Amino acid sequence: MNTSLNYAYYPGCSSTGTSIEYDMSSRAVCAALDIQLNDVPDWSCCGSTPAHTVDHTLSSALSARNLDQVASMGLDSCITPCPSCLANLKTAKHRMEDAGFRDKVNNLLDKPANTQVGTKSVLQILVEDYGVENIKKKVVKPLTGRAVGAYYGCILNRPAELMQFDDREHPMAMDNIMEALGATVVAFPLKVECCGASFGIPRKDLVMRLSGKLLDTAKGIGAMALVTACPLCQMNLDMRQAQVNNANDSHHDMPIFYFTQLMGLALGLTEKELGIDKLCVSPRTVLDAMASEQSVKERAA
Amino acid sequence: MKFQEELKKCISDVMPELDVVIGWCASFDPLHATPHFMRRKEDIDKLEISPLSVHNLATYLPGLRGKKVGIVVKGCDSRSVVELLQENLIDRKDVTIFGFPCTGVVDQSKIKKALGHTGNVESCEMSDTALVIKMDDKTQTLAMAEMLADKCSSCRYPDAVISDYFAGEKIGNKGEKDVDYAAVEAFEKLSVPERFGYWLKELDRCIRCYACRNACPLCVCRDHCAAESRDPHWLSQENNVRDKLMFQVIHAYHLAGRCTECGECQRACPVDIPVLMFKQKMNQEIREIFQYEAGVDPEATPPLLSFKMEEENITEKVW
Amino acid sequence: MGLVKYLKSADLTPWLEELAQENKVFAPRYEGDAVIFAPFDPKQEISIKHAATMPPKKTVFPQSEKLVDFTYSKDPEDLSRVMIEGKEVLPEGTAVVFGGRPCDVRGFTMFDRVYLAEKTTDVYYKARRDNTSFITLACEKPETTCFCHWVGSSPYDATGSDVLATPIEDGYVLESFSPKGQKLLTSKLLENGDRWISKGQEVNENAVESLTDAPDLSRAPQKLLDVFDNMNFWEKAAAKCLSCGACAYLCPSCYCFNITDETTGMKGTRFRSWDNCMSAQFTMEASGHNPRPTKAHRLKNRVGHKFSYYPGIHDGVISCCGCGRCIKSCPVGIDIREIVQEAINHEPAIG
Amino acid sequence: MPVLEGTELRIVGFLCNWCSYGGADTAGVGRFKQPTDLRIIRVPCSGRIDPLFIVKAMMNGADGVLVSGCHPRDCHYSEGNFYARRRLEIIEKFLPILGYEPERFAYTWVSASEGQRWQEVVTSFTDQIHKLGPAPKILGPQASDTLSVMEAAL
Amino acid sequence: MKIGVFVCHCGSNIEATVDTAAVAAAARQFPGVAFATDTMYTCSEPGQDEIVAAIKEHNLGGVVVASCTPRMHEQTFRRTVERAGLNRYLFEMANIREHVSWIGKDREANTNKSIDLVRMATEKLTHNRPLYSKKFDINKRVLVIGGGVAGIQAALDCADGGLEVVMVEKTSTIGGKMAKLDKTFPTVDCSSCILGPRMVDVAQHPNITLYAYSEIEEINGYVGNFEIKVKKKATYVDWDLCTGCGICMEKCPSKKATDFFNEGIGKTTAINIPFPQAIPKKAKIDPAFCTKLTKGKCGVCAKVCPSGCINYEMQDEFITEKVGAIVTATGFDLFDWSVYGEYGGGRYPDVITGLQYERMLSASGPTGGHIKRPSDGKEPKNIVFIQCVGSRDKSVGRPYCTGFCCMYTAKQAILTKDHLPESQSYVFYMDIRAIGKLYDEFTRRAMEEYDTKYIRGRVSMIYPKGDKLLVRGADTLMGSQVEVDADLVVLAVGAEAAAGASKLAEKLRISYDTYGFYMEGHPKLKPVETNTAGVYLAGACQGPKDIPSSVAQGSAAAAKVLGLFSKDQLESDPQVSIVDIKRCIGCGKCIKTCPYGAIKETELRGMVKADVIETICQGCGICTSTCPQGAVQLQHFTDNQILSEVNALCQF
Repeated sequence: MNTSLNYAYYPGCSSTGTSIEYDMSSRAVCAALDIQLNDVPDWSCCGSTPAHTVDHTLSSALSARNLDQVASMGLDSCITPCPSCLANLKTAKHRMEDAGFRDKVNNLLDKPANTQVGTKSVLQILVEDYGVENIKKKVVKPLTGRAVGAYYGCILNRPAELMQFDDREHPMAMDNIMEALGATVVAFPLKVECCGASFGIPRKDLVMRLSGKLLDTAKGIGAMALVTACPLCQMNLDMRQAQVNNANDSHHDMPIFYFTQLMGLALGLTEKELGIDKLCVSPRTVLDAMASEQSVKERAA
Repeated sequence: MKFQEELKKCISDVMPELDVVIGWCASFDPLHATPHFMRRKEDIDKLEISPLSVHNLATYLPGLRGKKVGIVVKGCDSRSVVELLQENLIDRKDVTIFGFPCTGVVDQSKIKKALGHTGNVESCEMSDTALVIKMDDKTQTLAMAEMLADKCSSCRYPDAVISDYFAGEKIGNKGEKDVDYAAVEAFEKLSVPERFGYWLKELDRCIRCYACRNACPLCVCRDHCAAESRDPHWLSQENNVRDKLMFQVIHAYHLAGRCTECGECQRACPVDIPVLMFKQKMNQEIREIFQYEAGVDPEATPPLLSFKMEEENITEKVW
Repeated sequence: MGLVKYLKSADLTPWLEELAQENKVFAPRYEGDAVIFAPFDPKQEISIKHAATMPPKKTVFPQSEKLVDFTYSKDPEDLSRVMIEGKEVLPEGTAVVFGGRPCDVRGFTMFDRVYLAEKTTDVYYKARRDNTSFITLACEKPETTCFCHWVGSSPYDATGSDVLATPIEDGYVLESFSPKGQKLLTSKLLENGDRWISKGQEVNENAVESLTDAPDLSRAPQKLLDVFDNMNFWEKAAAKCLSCGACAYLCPSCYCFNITDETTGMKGTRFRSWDNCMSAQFTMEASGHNPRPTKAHRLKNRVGHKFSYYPGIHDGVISCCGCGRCIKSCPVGIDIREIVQEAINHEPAIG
Repeated sequence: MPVLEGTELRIVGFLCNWCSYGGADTAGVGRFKQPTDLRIIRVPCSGRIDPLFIVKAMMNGADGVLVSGCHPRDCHYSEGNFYARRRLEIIEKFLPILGYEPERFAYTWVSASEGQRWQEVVTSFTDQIHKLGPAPKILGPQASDTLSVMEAAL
Repeated sequence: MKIGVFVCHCGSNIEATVDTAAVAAAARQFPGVAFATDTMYTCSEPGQDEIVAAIKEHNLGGVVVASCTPRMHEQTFRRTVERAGLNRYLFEMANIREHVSWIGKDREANTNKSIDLVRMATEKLTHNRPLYSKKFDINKRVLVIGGGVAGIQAALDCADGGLEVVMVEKTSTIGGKMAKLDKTFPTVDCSSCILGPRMVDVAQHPNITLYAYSEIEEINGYVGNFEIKVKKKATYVDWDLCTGCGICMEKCPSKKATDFFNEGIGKTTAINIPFPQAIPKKAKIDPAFCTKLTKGKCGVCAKVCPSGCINYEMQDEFITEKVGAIVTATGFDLFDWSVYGEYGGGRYPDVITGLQYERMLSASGPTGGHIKRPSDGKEPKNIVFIQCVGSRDKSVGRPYCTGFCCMYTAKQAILTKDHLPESQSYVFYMDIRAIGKLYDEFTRRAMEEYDTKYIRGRVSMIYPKGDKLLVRGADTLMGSQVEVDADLVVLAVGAEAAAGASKLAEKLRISYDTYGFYMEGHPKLKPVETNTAGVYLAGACQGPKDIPSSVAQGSAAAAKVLGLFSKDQLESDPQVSIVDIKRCIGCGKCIKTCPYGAIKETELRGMVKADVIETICQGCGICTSTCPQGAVQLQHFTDNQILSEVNALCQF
């Protein structure tokens, strides 16, 4: 196992608010696996929604600046938990390869940006750099018992040419991790479906339909919880679950974890440091179920 | 040279089976040697091997095909013999090769430079370290190391790579040394117009005597050289630098993968044109691209007469 | 006895510059490591300490020269009717060659007998010969390869020269040997040379002193004919020959040439270019037959021509000027003196 | 009047009959616009191309030379382009010592079906040559004929 | 040499962007040109007559035509000058269409370039010499590679024409893809009923030698005299003895072997005969699954075989065949559709290919003609067909249209209704490509009489929902999203070049396109020829084809072969290398590099010399560029000819 994993860490705006538990758990898990994270000094918004919808140059300028910050740290790769940030940072790096575009962007910045650094998601480095096998070795409290489904969302690994991670239609990264943690993983067919996130404000009805379908399907295949890797997905499925239920008069009560939170638990971290209490739909029943399952095993042993 | 007597001995032993043995002997002045064709025992006494034995005698072999020929070779000369064997232009059974440990030969033009001229040399004493030359009532001492031909200072084959008889102690391959292309690399640093102009200036004085070609042991086309033919009609007979330069390129390209850098082309040039550089450049490329060196393996196939389906060291242009 | 003048070494360059105003002046200078005759350029140092690598042959007999420029034209009415129009290209302007040695310049007298014969005058050669004058440098000390005295010449032989310049300390004694020469000595830079004459003679005599004795070559023509069919003799002599053209092209008295046409589109030129009898092509016949198939045949011709055949038709004059370049510059050090002497001393095997 | 003064440079192409010449035809049939500088000499096989033709062309005043044959393994004569590849590579590396930029010569492989590719090759090679401008030329029989002009230019 | 120059307008093809008159005018000033003119259509009869007339009138010694590519009309014009009594090689072409007028509109530049090309051609022409071809005997046997319907057609036509035919088939039976089909469009007649008899004819025809389960190892020689090395792969069954009784199949205990003939629908035995009508009807062992060959145990087949033809020691065998011509009919393979993640990438058993579906429909297939879901064997009710899977899709590198999928999908929809009257078929399509006799009528029937629901749009995702597959796609006509609960999804998978097509092409020395389909000699005029004389194409190896076109091309190829063999001798191409004995120094470099071994060493007055065997030399010219003194010269492409072109272009 590679002991010297060391990355620049770009939290992204949502980690300071709606998805603070994702940020907490990511940091906690990395610490537990002694993966060193170095915060990007004076990081700013990546220029993702809404900037990139209205002005590519501006949005890339924001990302470019952050990448330049990373370069100035003397590190060659940067990781971020948030897929939108990831997508935008990668897009910027790609666009900056075009001389014309690069000039336009650099005009907006104080100094020409060095955008050579690569960006990966926390999920990607856990799977590719750290390795599922190694994660397995670190598990102290296996997540035995309950069935979870893995939901990746639509941007984590798409467009494939850009994101260069996992299968664009049938990703397995989180499934494999969950399996390594000892959970029973149910094959979730809508892994890469859209949750409606970007319509969250203008077309709520869409979100209700799309997220609703996700929850229905999850339930249909007997998942007791979903794990996600995206603040937006998580928000739609968790925070808006009640609204979804109202809209589709369904009665879902499905906890939506960040995969890092379940990892944390399996690695023996406390619920507090993983921000479990920040979830809207209470995961209590599921967690207790898992706990009891464990104790049963322990007694048996 | 102590091995010289040993060599004479062994030549006279084999001479009966041979039509002729080629070596060197004294020439028109104490500073020059000349090729020596030994047919009778008494000829052997004249044999002299020294730093003046500059000529690559392998050049004569193809012309003597069919005869039983003995040849005395320096390490570098022997590589030309290997090439000729490789291209079956001579028959191994008809050639008897006499090797000796070569400590290097002089570069006459360096001596000329050092002395201003060499028109009146009265005597020339040679040791491993120095040349003591008496001329114009003066005696001048030149450091041998500085007068040696460039090829000698970076020589990796002081002993014949192939021989039937070897006189004296082998010096042993100085494998650690590598060919030195510093001169070529330095030249390539010049600007485009500088390089272009350089050759025009140098070749302007070429008199098209083709000594460079005829002294070359591997210019085996000789009387049929493309340079003087009308079909193919590569060159005109006009005194123009274009054709002179073109000929040098023809020569260099036809030697690609064959040339052993014996330097005869440049040595033979009566007007001292540095034509060896063309061949050195070719060889440098051949070495880098094909890891091939001519004149060491009689069984090898030269790179331009063979190919690989995948060429490790050729990266093709992407458009 | 022509004009005698004295020139200070310091005034040499100015004098040549002066001459260069009306004439194309050629003087020896270093090109790379070789000393060759090049158009005089005050910015570049001339080199006259020793005989030049190349003789000034090309100043009268260029390495290649245009004989005729020709153009084709078509009858617009009938394109298949092609007219050809040739224009003879005669050399123009006068030239002065400074710094040749007696042997170099004497060489042209061998040319003259061939190219200036009144029935078969070579107009191109004649034009240049007439318009070129030679200021020749007497030799102070012959080199090991020198043998002008073998062939009836000497270190201060003025044959073929217009002015003979004998170097004395910090100056030259200049003596004219032709009207052309006299004209050259009218410069203000020159002072009367009478008081220097003796000094000059001294130098000339010393030069002759330092010569080794010359063998008698009077039997050479006959002896060479005697060994004409003795290929064994010639094969030995030619064994080390590479049959390149260095000897002939550096020879002040070799005058052979080749003629070729080069055409591009509707224009063309007929060239005359140096050729040499050492090359196999020299006698190659269209049939593919070559009467001089081997280098032995060819070397025999070169030696034979100079020391036997030419003298035979040109009242005994040997067409070699003894400059020794063929020896010095031969890549394999063939020594024509040896061959001639071997021929002379060759006794046909009895029976 | 070999080239259009000012607008064109002299670019010579040697193309094998079976693949690249066909590729150039395909480009034509597809009406793929190309610069007009290139003049194509058709040879049976890239293996027929004596690298000395390239040097000859350069010394006779070409500004660039482009060689194209069948893709390796696709040679109509099965081996021609393998030999060609080695020989052309050598000469490409050799040109600089003569005082020509290596970019003045390029060799590549274009199949009879690759009209598009041919268009790209011709276009980018022509651009490349125009970026370099005219190649150094030998202006007369004597070195001075050329050198004097070059010095004047400096 | 008096030269005539003819500059062609090619209607407006050239004239539009080249001032042909100006080109002709310029040509008049070129050396040797005695006559120059511009003509409307030089290749037309009047155009050619004009050339003949000019040659006679001006008694021309050579002709230059500036028009299209020589690859198009060089032959034409060579015949023309021959008619006028000139040697055919005293002719040159300047390509001012493909290389000039069609690639740019700048009239000045084009005209100027055309003049250059004409100058080049005339300069070369002045160095041309008359060349005369030699005649050589030919071997009137033909090799047919591939035993699909195209190959079968070509083989039978040749054989009926009296030629000896050698057929080499990769698999253990001929019949190809067509043999796997249940019915054929648009007539819906039984595939094996049409093909079966033709396969039998092949087996029984006295002129046909069939090597099944064999591959081409090596091809040497040239038109008229090819030498083929055939590899007979080990079947572990002596086919001379095997009667095809099939007892071995009944008794073979290892029943897990992949059933290639049935496209992996169901399994077969380790020793098997692909299908009842197989030709030859012989058993072969699949070594990967035979426990005798893998573990050394079993040997049941050997025990039960009545004719004792089992031989576990059998090795591959190599046979050499000599033929004069080759018909390549290697067909196509299905695109590997598993790259389509949105269709499940192979994870869902009930998503199958059209060809698998054919096997299901076929009465002799693994399900006995009953449509069953691979997953649970249930009869499907909703069947979704998705077209253009691996066709017209840049993203998977398959931008071309396979051409027959629309039709077989329609056919399968119709057959589905026949098999399961209760069923409902849906077809997701991009466009309907039904070009062909009765084709469009046929697809209409599928829609109208068999009420197949055609949805114009792509499918974005298939995912399991309970025991069904939810197929979600767009309906671009309605502008809405559609979802279908499917029981079975059939993918109309497109065709791609057969595996190993490029390898074979290298052996045949023919070229192939970006996708691996073989290149025809000319897209219009030489649809079955290749660039290599004596090698012809039939069927889908040249590009996806349906049965009628494949059969047509098979016959066309056969006609070409019969034409080629209508003479007893062929004329060798005189564009070969010859050695100038005077110049050759016998260094043997040319011998080393000749790819054909066409140069041998001879002796002349005790000297070694090279000598070219003219009928073997193929005219590549490697020797010429290898010989340092230029002693060996490729005729018509000599150093001087190429140099004259170089000099024409580069005059300092």
